[in-house]
Parts: sequence; structure tokens; C-alpha cells
Amino acid sequence: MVNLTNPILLIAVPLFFVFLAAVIAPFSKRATKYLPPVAFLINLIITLYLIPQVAEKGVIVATTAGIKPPFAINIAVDGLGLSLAIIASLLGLIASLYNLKYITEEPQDKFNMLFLLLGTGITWMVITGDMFNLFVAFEVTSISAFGLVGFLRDKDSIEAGFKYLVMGSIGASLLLIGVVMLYAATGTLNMADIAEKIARFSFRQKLLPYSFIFTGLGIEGALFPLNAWLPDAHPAAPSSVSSILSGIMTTAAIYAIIRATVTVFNYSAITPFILLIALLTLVFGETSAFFQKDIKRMLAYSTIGQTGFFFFAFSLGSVQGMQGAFMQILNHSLSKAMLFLIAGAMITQVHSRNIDDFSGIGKKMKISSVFFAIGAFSLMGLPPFFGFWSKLTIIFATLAYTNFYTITLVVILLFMSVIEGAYFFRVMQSMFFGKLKEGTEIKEASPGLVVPFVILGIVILTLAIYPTPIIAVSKKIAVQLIHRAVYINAVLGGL
Amino acid sequence: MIFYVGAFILIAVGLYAIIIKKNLVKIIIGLDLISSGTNLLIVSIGYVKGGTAPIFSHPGILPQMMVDPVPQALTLTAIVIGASELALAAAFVAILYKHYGTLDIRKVRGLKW
Amino acid sequence: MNMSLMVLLLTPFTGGILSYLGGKIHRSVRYTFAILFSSLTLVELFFYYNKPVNHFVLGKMFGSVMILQINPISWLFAFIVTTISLLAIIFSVNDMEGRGGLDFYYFELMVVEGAMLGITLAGDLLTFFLFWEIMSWTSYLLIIQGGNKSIKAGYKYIIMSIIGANSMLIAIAMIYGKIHTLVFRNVAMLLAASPHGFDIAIFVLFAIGFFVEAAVMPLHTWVSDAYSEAPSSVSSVLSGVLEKIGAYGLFVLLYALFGVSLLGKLMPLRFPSPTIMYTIGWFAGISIVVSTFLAILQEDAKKLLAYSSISQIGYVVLGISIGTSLGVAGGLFHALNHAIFKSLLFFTIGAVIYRTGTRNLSELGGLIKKMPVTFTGTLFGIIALAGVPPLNGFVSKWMIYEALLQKKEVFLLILALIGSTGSFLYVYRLIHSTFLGQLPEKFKDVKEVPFLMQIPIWLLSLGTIVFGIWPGLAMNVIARGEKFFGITPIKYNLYGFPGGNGMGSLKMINISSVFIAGLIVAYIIFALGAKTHRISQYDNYAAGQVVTKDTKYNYSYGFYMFFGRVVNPVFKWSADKIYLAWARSANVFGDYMRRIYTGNLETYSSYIVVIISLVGFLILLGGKIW
Amino acid sequence: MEKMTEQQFRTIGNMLRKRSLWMLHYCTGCGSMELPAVGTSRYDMERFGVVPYITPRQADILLVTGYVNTKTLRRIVTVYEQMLDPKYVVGFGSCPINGGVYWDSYAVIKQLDRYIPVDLYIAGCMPRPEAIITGFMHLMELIDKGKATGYKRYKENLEYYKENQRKVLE
Amino acid sequence: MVKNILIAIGLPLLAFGIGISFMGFKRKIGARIQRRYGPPFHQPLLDIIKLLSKKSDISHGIIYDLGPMIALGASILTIFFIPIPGLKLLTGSADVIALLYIMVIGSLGMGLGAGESANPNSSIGIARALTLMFGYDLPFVIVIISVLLKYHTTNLYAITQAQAGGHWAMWVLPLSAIVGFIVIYGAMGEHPFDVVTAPHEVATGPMAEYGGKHLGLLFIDHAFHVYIELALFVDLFMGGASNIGWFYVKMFVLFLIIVFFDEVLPRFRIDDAVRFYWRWPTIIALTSLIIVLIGG
Repeated sequence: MVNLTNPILLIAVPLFFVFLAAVIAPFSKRATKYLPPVAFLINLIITLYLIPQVAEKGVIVATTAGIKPPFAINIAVDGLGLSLAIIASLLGLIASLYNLKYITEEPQDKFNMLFLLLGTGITWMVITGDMFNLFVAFEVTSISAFGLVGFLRDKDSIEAGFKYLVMGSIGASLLLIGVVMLYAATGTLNMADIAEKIARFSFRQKLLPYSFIFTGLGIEGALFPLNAWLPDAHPAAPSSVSSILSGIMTTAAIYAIIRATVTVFNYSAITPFILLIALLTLVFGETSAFFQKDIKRMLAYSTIGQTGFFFFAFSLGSVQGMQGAFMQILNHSLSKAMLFLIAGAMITQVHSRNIDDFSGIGKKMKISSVFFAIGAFSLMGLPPFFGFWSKLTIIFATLAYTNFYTITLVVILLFMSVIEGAYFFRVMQSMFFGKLKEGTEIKEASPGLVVPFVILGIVILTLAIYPTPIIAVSKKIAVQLIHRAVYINAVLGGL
Repeated sequence: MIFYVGAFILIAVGLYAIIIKKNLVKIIIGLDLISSGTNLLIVSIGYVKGGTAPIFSHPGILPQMMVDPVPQALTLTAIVIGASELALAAAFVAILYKHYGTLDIRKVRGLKW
Repeated sequence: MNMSLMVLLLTPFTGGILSYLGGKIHRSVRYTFAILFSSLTLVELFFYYNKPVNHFVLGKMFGSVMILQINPISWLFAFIVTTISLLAIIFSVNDMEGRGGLDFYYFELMVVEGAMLGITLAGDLLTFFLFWEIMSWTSYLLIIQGGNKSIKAGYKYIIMSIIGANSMLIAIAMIYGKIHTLVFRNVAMLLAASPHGFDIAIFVLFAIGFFVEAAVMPLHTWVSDAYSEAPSSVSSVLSGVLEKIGAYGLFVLLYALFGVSLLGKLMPLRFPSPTIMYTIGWFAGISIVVSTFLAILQEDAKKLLAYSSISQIGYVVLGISIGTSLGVAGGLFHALNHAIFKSLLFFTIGAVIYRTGTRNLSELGGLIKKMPVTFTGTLFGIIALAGVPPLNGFVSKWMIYEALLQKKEVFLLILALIGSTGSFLYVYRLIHSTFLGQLPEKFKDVKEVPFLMQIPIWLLSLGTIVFGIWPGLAMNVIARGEKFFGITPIKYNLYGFPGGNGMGSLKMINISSVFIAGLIVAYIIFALGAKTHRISQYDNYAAGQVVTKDTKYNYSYGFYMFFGRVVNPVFKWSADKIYLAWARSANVFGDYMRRIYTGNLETYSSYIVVIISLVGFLILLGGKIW
Repeated sequence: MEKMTEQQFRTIGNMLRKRSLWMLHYCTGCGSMELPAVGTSRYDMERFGVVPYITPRQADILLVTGYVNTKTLRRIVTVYEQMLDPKYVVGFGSCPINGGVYWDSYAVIKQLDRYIPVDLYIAGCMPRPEAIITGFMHLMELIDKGKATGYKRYKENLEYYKENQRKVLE
Repeated sequence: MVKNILIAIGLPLLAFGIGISFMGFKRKIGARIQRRYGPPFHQPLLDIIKLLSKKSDISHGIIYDLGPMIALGASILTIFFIPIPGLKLLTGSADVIALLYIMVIGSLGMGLGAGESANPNSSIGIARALTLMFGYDLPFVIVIISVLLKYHTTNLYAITQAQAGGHWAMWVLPLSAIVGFIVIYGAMGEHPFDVVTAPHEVATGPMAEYGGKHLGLLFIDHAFHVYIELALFVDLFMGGASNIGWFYVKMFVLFLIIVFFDEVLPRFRIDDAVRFYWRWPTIIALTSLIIVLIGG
């Protein structure tokens, strides 16, 4: 009898399916593509099962080999981790459903294995309670992502993949160095244990390993200026992969940074520095997105901007900031993933990624365009969509943050949201009201592509109609996150 | 101490190679240097001069004489990961060469801004 | 009873959804639902005519209750919203016929109505802002229904509107940061207790948002394009209601949140009224005059009306900003009147466009013989707009003048009076170039618009008369509203104002009855003379020349060109151009900024090194980063 | 009795009417040069209530000042028809009477009253201002007596006039 | 009640009489200035009767007919709001500011009628008329505001009362009075501001297509108009009067000055007229206003 509530299953199940895929690939390559949906569905179910437990206990800890933390590799799922795991599973499910129809290139078995690995890595990253495990998960994620970015093997994707690979490897090494430094200092790899032991070090001493970890994760987390690979890699990947990359992978890296900063290092004084980085990320991301002609590239830059946005909220360091960050993460993950999927579906019809070629397709691809609008509105923070509430929370949090010339910050934030509105509205205008190019035959994408993102869209709409519970939950999560003692005690409580 | 310095020199050389060298293969070598440096760093952290293997069941070995086993385990993992990364990188370079007919990174500039 | 406020708010939204779905079945279902539900909203609204509801909790968000309320002033604006929206829906049944995406159009129209209703009913800033944002983007979707050019106009609108909304958002967040509740009453208490710098900042931020929506100069630049390019019924909603919502916001800001006495304390300079209000008055005054000048020189009927809207909303804002009971009443009354006559004009011009397909004034002419009803509507509209007795526009403008005079804000009074005189010029040009003059041959088969489109025209024309001759009807509501906000209402009666306290007296019924008597005398003299016979428009004085059908014997292009010669040197530069220059320089700057993503791996890798060295450097500095 | 009152009323009307003659200052030929002189302080036609007016709708008298060529005739007819009853036509100089020096020109009509009814001719080439004023006085007398009925004639003999006009104009 | 009815009937007649007499004076005096004998004094009356008794008339449409009627009706309306000696009339129903706009109704009606005549000359005339009105309105409102501020009332009757005993606003506010005169002058459309009807440019402008009884109505309206402008100025600046005789004398003196100027001046171009009004009269009026503001 399998205990469905063991979070280790979250890693074990997809890994099992990876191996299963490897096993059945020699017999039927096509059959492998049905594995990811199943794996992610199981994962989703498990995560949903975990919700009551997490709600009850705050943090659930799973151990390997029956040894209590801090001595063995352990899994610690708290509210934030679990929610990200839910999002990861959901997006994985949606994207793999989308893949059924979308991926026609060979080798499909390898694609599906990599895809599963990507999902595993992301889930692993957000639920691990161990620093080195974080590194491993990070590497699993990155390597599968490198492979997926380069999957199409054309000029662009290989170039982007190579860039990504080099940057990612450097990042991984930096992360490893940081982790090892921590180990050398504290003699343990368990996050909670490190967090407890690190208290005796001064701010300055902690800063060295932190800077390595921050930089290493920052590369994956798309922080300025380490994000230069992202606008190349995200568009180059197949759209379903882009949706995972943009929707949850960068977010997972940001999660790791948050975890390291708040739980492990207990930094609050460093936040101004992070704040600056976040702000620069936001500004550069949104500004660059404004100038893009390529829709996927625009979305990728928008991801950078959004990352900056919620990272900014996080770096405010207040409960409300964290709450806003979490809400925006949720909003961004769902919307951006959906936008990428829709962009992919549209590209299959238009055979171009240039925004100018998209003009007028709103009349032909009604569902896609309408859902594109929904996603964009949610991302821009227009009511009644969920983005509105997260934007509102972040603005409130910013103004409560008194260290700075807060108004200036808010003005920058809002100016960026204007720019975001500007480019999204430009795209939508040309989509809905532009002139359809003569002689193009465009019809709605096949249901196999439409249904997945419609599901996501329905989730977004549901959030728009009932935002209150999520807001309440996000507040709980934020409180939990900021009271690191809860986490530490829960993990080490067994001692 | 010399190990630490050596490790960081290795990493620095690797970064140097990635930034300055124009040949794709040399960039990969740079990557390799970085990961080797990192591995060296990990191992040297756990190293105790004159220590032995950490086998508790073996009598007569004091705990302070034992070499920390964890970094070694970490190194093994890191080596595996590094190797797979390099393999992937090499594959990319091979395909890049197919596309561009050159290994000069200055020619591989399709994507920007 | 309490629950039905929610019902009231939800009615238009429900109607929107139902008409959207109904449109999938048959178009008549769509129309039925749209008209039914918007009339239902109006009917429901009348239940609250005399019954203010102070507190209806909608929910709780961020620890701040979201409440709905209705007081006489909100009732007035809600009345404007629902009436004009209903008429716009009726009007668009024929007007929008044959265009694509009608289901969506009606859905949007009703959602905009609901959002605006929500704004008027909001009892706290969060609800207010929520509906405000919904209104912004849904109205954007309405604007861009008007074809290719309207997209550009809508783009301008949405960008400015986002900027305005964001500016409000900052203010709301600042307030929230202090007290964690956004109910109007609590906010007012906070503001009363806060330092003056904070108050001024809040005020300015809110004012920017409201100025954009109310189209007060210099934030008006979206108006001329958006109004002219949007479909006519949408223009009437935009001009008739959306602008009023901006004015309503301003009213709430001035009287519900701040209050005159607080504003007086903020910047104690010696002006006739509190400095801030005086400043707003100047903004309004300048809008009045400048946009009047611009309207005079327009060639496009809807652009003309758009500029006129800016000018007329200037009166509303001016009235509200005076701060006296009379001024506020005048401003609010003018809001109602402007909604009536400007929507009427947009409807009639829409009817002309519907039949002729052009809104270029120099192409039109002589339509009076073909479209008498439309002409009559336009006539009432322009008389009301120009502020000529005995129609409604005059009464409210007169109140504003009197209030200004009472307060001795003479320079603003000059601006207001001049703006009104200037409006004769453009309204005459409007009616002359469309309905009078020579009928072009190509329009000789034009017919009167269908009955459904005439209904709004008739009703609104009636409105101009009713509120003109019996201003007391509107004053009932306004006076109650003023009492609600702690302002002593002025004396009024059904026919006008008995005066006193430095204010002149006005009795509209006398003016209109004497005028009618004079008309009768004139008619008697006229009837005594020889019988007239109708002649063709080509039988005309042309210094002996014979006017034929292919002669365009009409003066309509560059109607006030000579006037343009006088004022054009002043209007060489405009706010729009300045904004565009800003946008262009920001564009160039951003284009340089994004070049940091060079596409070179070397550069990217060096960024990593830079970041690490930066951190290392910071460590060397001593660990403290700031 | 009724007829009598009507007659009297008309007489009173004519009496008043003759004191206010607005002429349409319509220049067809050289004769118009004399008109400004009539308006100057030396001759001052305004003392009789004769004032130049601009448009045919306002005017009572159509002064055909000089020769009328076929092109001008069309205008004269238009203007004449645009004037309101009662209207009077004064032929001015010898040209409208018989073509004057243009008697053998193919482009000039010879006899104005074949085309529109003329109430009064003022002969001379050109008539001096005194002659013009005398002409106006005569016209007033005619009006007073109810004899200046050119507009009625035009209506009664419309066919005739139109026929003549058509011959020339087409 | 009887008195009211008498006023209601008598006032228009009185105003018409005064107006028509001034029109007669104008032609007579104008002729004398030009060293002519001039028409008889009652010539305008003859003209009006002649026009009304024309035997046929044309119409371009209902508004064409209605235009002159509205103009005349509005003029009749206006005279009830300008107090004459001893009578308050309806000044309680509309004050000076309202009066400003009541006076406009006529031009609007006129404009509509002229517009429907489909004659470009009329349209140009109306465009000019409105522009000119815009031009002189700026100094005029400033002047009106200074007077209102000076006397702390907006009631025209109260203003005349306040000037009783020789304290004419003309002496109290000389600058305003000068500007007011210039404005009244322009409002009456005399040279050099006769751009509206300028016969040689736009063929009498708005009246180009009007003839017969329509024109007759317009002439009656013009008589009223002369009365209104003069009476307004007299009430505002010359303290009204104690009886009709004085009232007439004051108006006559004012009118005499106007005629003298009218007869010797050429014509402005319309934009020059606007520029003129917006330059010196405005500056002078503003100066006067500031003096009033400072002096209380």
C-alpha cells in the first residue's frame, strides 16, 4: 500500500516514468508521449492530497533511509513549496497534454524523457530540504532544459541552447561552490540545520557563500544581468517547453533564492541590494519586451520583467511583500504558461513569430485570441483578474516599506506596468482589429492544442472570480515563510 | 590552503577561457576547468592531513583522523553531472559546427536584443 | 432592501452576459436582453431615489471592507450612467447593425455601464478603484470598435488611462499603508489628521487619475481621437458618462475625502478659494477656453464635439472646484445637463453619420429637409450646449457664473464666460454645416433615421427642455446630496432661484414664457404678410449667376478660417506634441537600454564575473551594502 | 364697398410703397457709371427713399443700365425672377430700347421689353443724373397710380416672354 | 394686472418707437454729415411697411421662416429685462449675466434662418457675426464683471438704482465705460465693425436671401436691437434715468456719438476686428477690473 501522502513520491513517480520511458522507447517511441501526462497527473493528485496536511502542520518532512534530519537527505514541504509543486504539476500536465499534438519532431522518446526530467527537477527543487539536493535538482532541471531548448536542432535553438548551457553550467558551479562553502562552515547540508548553525556567523562572513549561491541561482532565476540567455532560450524552445521554462522554472530558481535568503541565511539587511537587482531586472525586461517583434521573444522578455516584479516584491522583506510576490508568482506562472501555449498554437497556424503577421487573426482564431487577451489582462493586472490583486498587494507592500524613497519605487513599478500594458495592448490590437493578410488561410488550432490552454484559462478565470481564498492562503504562506523558526523547528523538531 | 588557491585559480582560468577564447571547444574546456576546480574545492574541504577512510566499525581510528566522507560523495555526484553537461555541450558544438561550418563563436551570433 | 444594492450593481453585468449569450441564439434576443436589463437597472435605481444606503458590505479584502453605498450625489451620477447607457443601447441597435462582433459589443457596453455604476456606488477606495480599472479597459474595448483609426486612438486612451489609474493606485496604496482600510469615512479621518505634504501628494495623485478620465487639460489628449473614432453611441457614452465619472471622482475627492475646510488648511495662500481648489479651477478654466478655440477650428463633427466635451467638462470641474454650495450645485447640475445634451448631440451626429457615412463637416449640408427629427434634436442640443436660455445648459452655467462671481474669482469667470461665447461659434458651425446650407446632390436620397434611433433623440431633447424650464427637478436631488455632504444647499424653487446673498435671481419659466409670447407676436406680424412659397435651394442669389446642381454653392470648409488666423499662432504647440516628444525620447532611450543583451556569450559570461566581483567588492567595503 | 376699401388700401399701400424704392444695383453696361453720381450729395437720390440694395430678394427696382448682351440677359432674367412682387424694371439709356450703338451687333439684344416687362425707360446715352432722378419720380407716379404693373404683365404673358427668351438664349 | 398688461403691450411699442426713431435719425444725420439732404425722418418706417406689404415672398424652409421670428421674439424677450425709468420689469427673473445670454438667442435664430437659406454669403455673414461677437465679448464680460463687482449686485435694476443722483458708473469706472462704449458700438455693427453685413463683400451677409416680410421682421428686430444696446449701456453706465424723456436724451446723445463715428470710418477686416478687440479694449477693461478689485 503506497502512502499517497509521502512527498518523496513527487520525485519518485516522474523519475519512475522516465525510466519506464527508457524501457518502452525501444518498443514504441510514440507510446512514450502518453507517459508525461500520467506522471504529472499523479503528481498533481499527490500534491492536492498534501494540501490538508500542509495546512495542518505547516511543514511536512519526509526522510530517506529512515534517518531523521539533519543527517540524511530529506524533503521538507511547506506552503510555498507545495504551491509551487502544484503549479509545476499542473503546468506539466497541461504542457504534456499540449505536447501530444504539438510535438511532431523526432526523437519523441528522448523529448518526453527530458520533459519528464524537467518536471521532476522543478518539483524536486521546490520541495527539497537539503542544500546539495537543491544543487542536484538544479542540475537535473538545467540539463534537461538545455536539451529541450536545443531540441529542434535548428540554428537558433542550438545557439540559444549553447549559450544557455554555458551560462547554466557556470551558474551550477557557482551554486555548488556556495553550497560547499556553507558545508565547510557549518558541517551540514540540511537547510534547517544550516539555518540554525549559521546564526553564529557575522553578516559579512555569511555574505561570501551567499553571493555565490545568489549568483548561481540568479542565472537560472533570470535576474539582471545574468538573464541574458533567457530571451534566446525561451523562444527557441518548443512552445510547450517555453511555457514550462517561463512559467515555473525561473520561478523555481527564484524560490530557491527566496529559500536561501530567508530561511537559510536569515538575511533582511541584504534586501536593498536584491531590490536594486530586481528593479533593474524589471526595467530592462519590460523595456526590451516593448521593442520586440517576435512574439515569443516578447513573452520571454516579459517573463524577465515579471520575475523582476515579483522578486522585487519578495525583496521588500515584509509579509505583505511576500504575499504579493507569491500571488504574482501564481498569476505569472499560469498566465505566462498559457500565453506561451497560445503563442505556440498561433505560430502553428501563422508560420511566423513576427507580431505583424499576427494581425487580424483574432477573427479566425477566436478562442486562442480571447484567451490570449485573458492571459495578457491578468498579467497586466487589470481587474477583475487575479493579477490586479497581486499588483495591488505589491504596491501596498512597497508603500509600507519605508527604507526608501518608496514613491519613486512605486512610480517605477507602475511605469513599467504601463509599458507592459503598452506592448500587450499593441499585440492584442493587431490581433483583434488588424487587417488579416491576404491569401493566408488561418483557422482555429486543433482541439488538442486548444483544450490544454483553455483549461489553464478556466483556472485563471476561476481565480478572477474567487480571489479571496487564494489571497488568504497566500497570506498564510507569506507569514510561514517569514517566520523561519517554524520551518527550522519542523524539520529539526524530531531531535 | 594550497588546494583552495589552486581550486580558485582553476575556476578563474576556466572563466577566463569562456570569456576570452573564441573557439567553441576552448569554451567547453573552460567549462570543464570550472567544474574541475569546483570538485577540487569540495574534496579539499573534507580533506584531513593524514586522515583515513571514515569507517566507524574499524577499531582504532579516532573520529578526528577521519576524512569527511560527505564531500567525497558530493564530488562524485558533481563529477557525474559535470560530465553529462560536457557531453551535452560537445553535442551542441558538433551541431553548431554543422550549421555554421566553423567553431568561431564570433560567427555564431544569430540572436540578440 | 439592503441586498438589492448588490442586485442593482449586478443587473447590468448579468444583462451583458445574457445578451452576449442571447446573441448566439438570435440578434433580437440580444437586443431584448440588453434593453431589458438596462431599463431594469434604471427602474431599480429609482427605488433609491429618496433612500440613501450608507453601508452595504460587499466583502473584505486586505483587511479593508469593500462597501457599497448610495447617496443622492451617487444617485445622480448613477442616474446619468444608466439613462445614457440605456439610450446608447437603444441607439446602437440600428446604428451598429451589420458590424461584426455585436454580441461582444453589447456585452462590453453593459459591462462598462455596470463598472461605472459600481464606481458611483462604491463606498471605499478599493471598490472604487476596482471598478475604475474595469471601466478603463472595457471602455477601451468599446473605443476600438470603430475601425482602423480607432485602434490608434484607443491605444492612446488606454495608455493614458493606465497612467491615470496607476497614479490613483499609488495614492490608494499610500493611504492603505497608513490605516489599512479604505472606506471613505476613515480615509477622510486619516487625511484630516495627516501632515499636509502627505495630503497634497494624495490629492495630486488622485487628481491626475480623475483628470485623465474627465479629460481636463493638459491630460485631455486622448479625447479628440477617441471620441471621434469610436462608434457614435460609444462616443455618447464616453462623453456623456465616462467624463462625468471623472468629475464624480473629483467630487468624491474634494468633498467626501478632503472637504473644503481641510483643503483650505493645506496651502494657506490668499486666494478666493482654497489654493488647491483654485488651482483645479484654473486647470478647468484653461480647458474651457483652449478646447473651445480648438473646437471652433475643427473640420470633423465628432472631433468638434470631443473638444467641446473637454470644454464643457471644464465647467463641471470648475463648478465643483469653487467650493460654495452654489458652485457645487452648478457643477453637478452641469454634469447632468452635459450628459443630456452632449449625448444628444453625439446621437444626432451619429444619426447623420449613419445615413450619410461621413462626419466631415465640409461634405455635409442641407440635411434639415431630409432629417427633420435629427435636426430638431441637434437644435435643442446646441442651444443647451451653448448655454442659451431657456434650455438646461444655461441654468447650470449660470449657476457656475454666479458662484464664481460670489467668490470673486473674476478671472475664472472671464474664462468661463468667454468659453460659453466661443461655444456659440462651434455649435453654429456644427448645425450649419450638417443641416443648413446646400444639400449636396449625393445626399438627396437620404432618409430620416429609423424610429429606434429617434427615441433617444426625442427623449434627450425633452430632457433639455424639462431641466431647462424646471431646474428645481434636478436641484431636489442635488440639494439633498449637498446636505448629505454637509453643505448648506442654496435656495431654489421649481422654476429657478430666488437669489439673495450676493446671488442674482433666475426664473426660467418667465424667460421661456416671455420668449414664447415674443415669438407669437413675431408670428402674427409674419402671418400678416404675403403668403410664402417654397423655392428650391438652387434658386438662390448668386449675383445673377444661375446656380445649378453641379455647383457647390455652400460655405462650409474652413468656416472660421479667418478666426484661425487670429488664434493659430498661439496653438502651434500642443500638449499632445509634448507627450509624443517625451514618448519618442523614452523610446530611443529604451532602445539603447536593451542593447545590453548583446547576444554574445562572452559578454554574458562577463556579466557573471562582474556580479561576483561586485559582491566581492561590497564585501571588501565592509559587508554593509547600503 | 368692400371693393372700395380694398382699392383705398391698395392706394395707401402704393403711396407708402413709392416712397421706399430699393433698387437693385445691377450693372450691365456703361450706364451704371452715372448711378454713383446720383447717390452723391449733389443729387442725393436717398431723399426719395431710393437706396441701392444688393440682392434681388430685397430690391424693388431692377435697373438695366445699358446694353444687354445675350449672356447678360440670362442673368437679368434670373435676377428678375428672383425679385419679389411688386417689382419694377427701369431700362436705362438707349441700348435697352433699341440696341443703341450696338443695334447691329449679333450678341446684343435690341429690345429689352421683349424679354422682361419694362415699366419705364430713361432715354439718353447716357442719361444724366437729373434724368435718372426724373425717371424715378415718374416711376413713383406710375406706382402711385397703380400703372407700374410690369410684374403682373410678366405673369400674364409668361409664355410670350419665355418664348422670346428661349429664342435668344438657346 | 391692468398695469402689467399695459406694460406688456406698451413696452415693445415704446422700444420699437425709440429704435425706429434712432434708425431715422441715423439716416438723416448721416446724410447731413455727408452734406446731403437725406431721406425723410420716417423713412425706416416706410421701408418696414413696404417690406411687410410685399405681395409675394419666398421661403427656403421652416427654419428660414422661423429665423427672423426667433430673432424678433428674442428681442422682445430681451427688452423686458432691461429696466426703463420707473419700471423694474422682469429684472428679477434674470440678472445681467443671464441677460448676456438672452441677448444671444436672437443671433442664434438669425443664424439658423440665414443658414437655411443656403447662400454662402449668409453663412459667411453669420460666421463673421459670431466671430465678431466672440471678439467683443471678451472685453464686454470684463466690463460687466467690473460693474457687477463695483455695485455688489447682479440685478440690473439695482445697478441703475445704485447710480442714482449723478453717480454714474461712467464717472466711477471711466475706463470700463470707454470699453463698454466700444463694445456697444461693435455690437451695433457700425463702421468699422460692419463686417457682418458688409454689402460689398458678402451681399448684406445673413440677409442676402431675405426679402419681403422676412426682411421686414428683421428691420423691426433691428429697431429693437438699437434700443436694447443703447438702453443697456445707459442702464449700466449712465445711471438709467428718472423719466422716459431723460432716458431718451441719454440714449440719443450716446447714439449721436456712434453715428458720428460710423459715418467717417472705413471697415475692418474681420480678423483685424477681433484682434482689435482683444488688444486695447481688453487691456483697458482688465486695468479697470483690477482697479475695482483692489479698490473694493
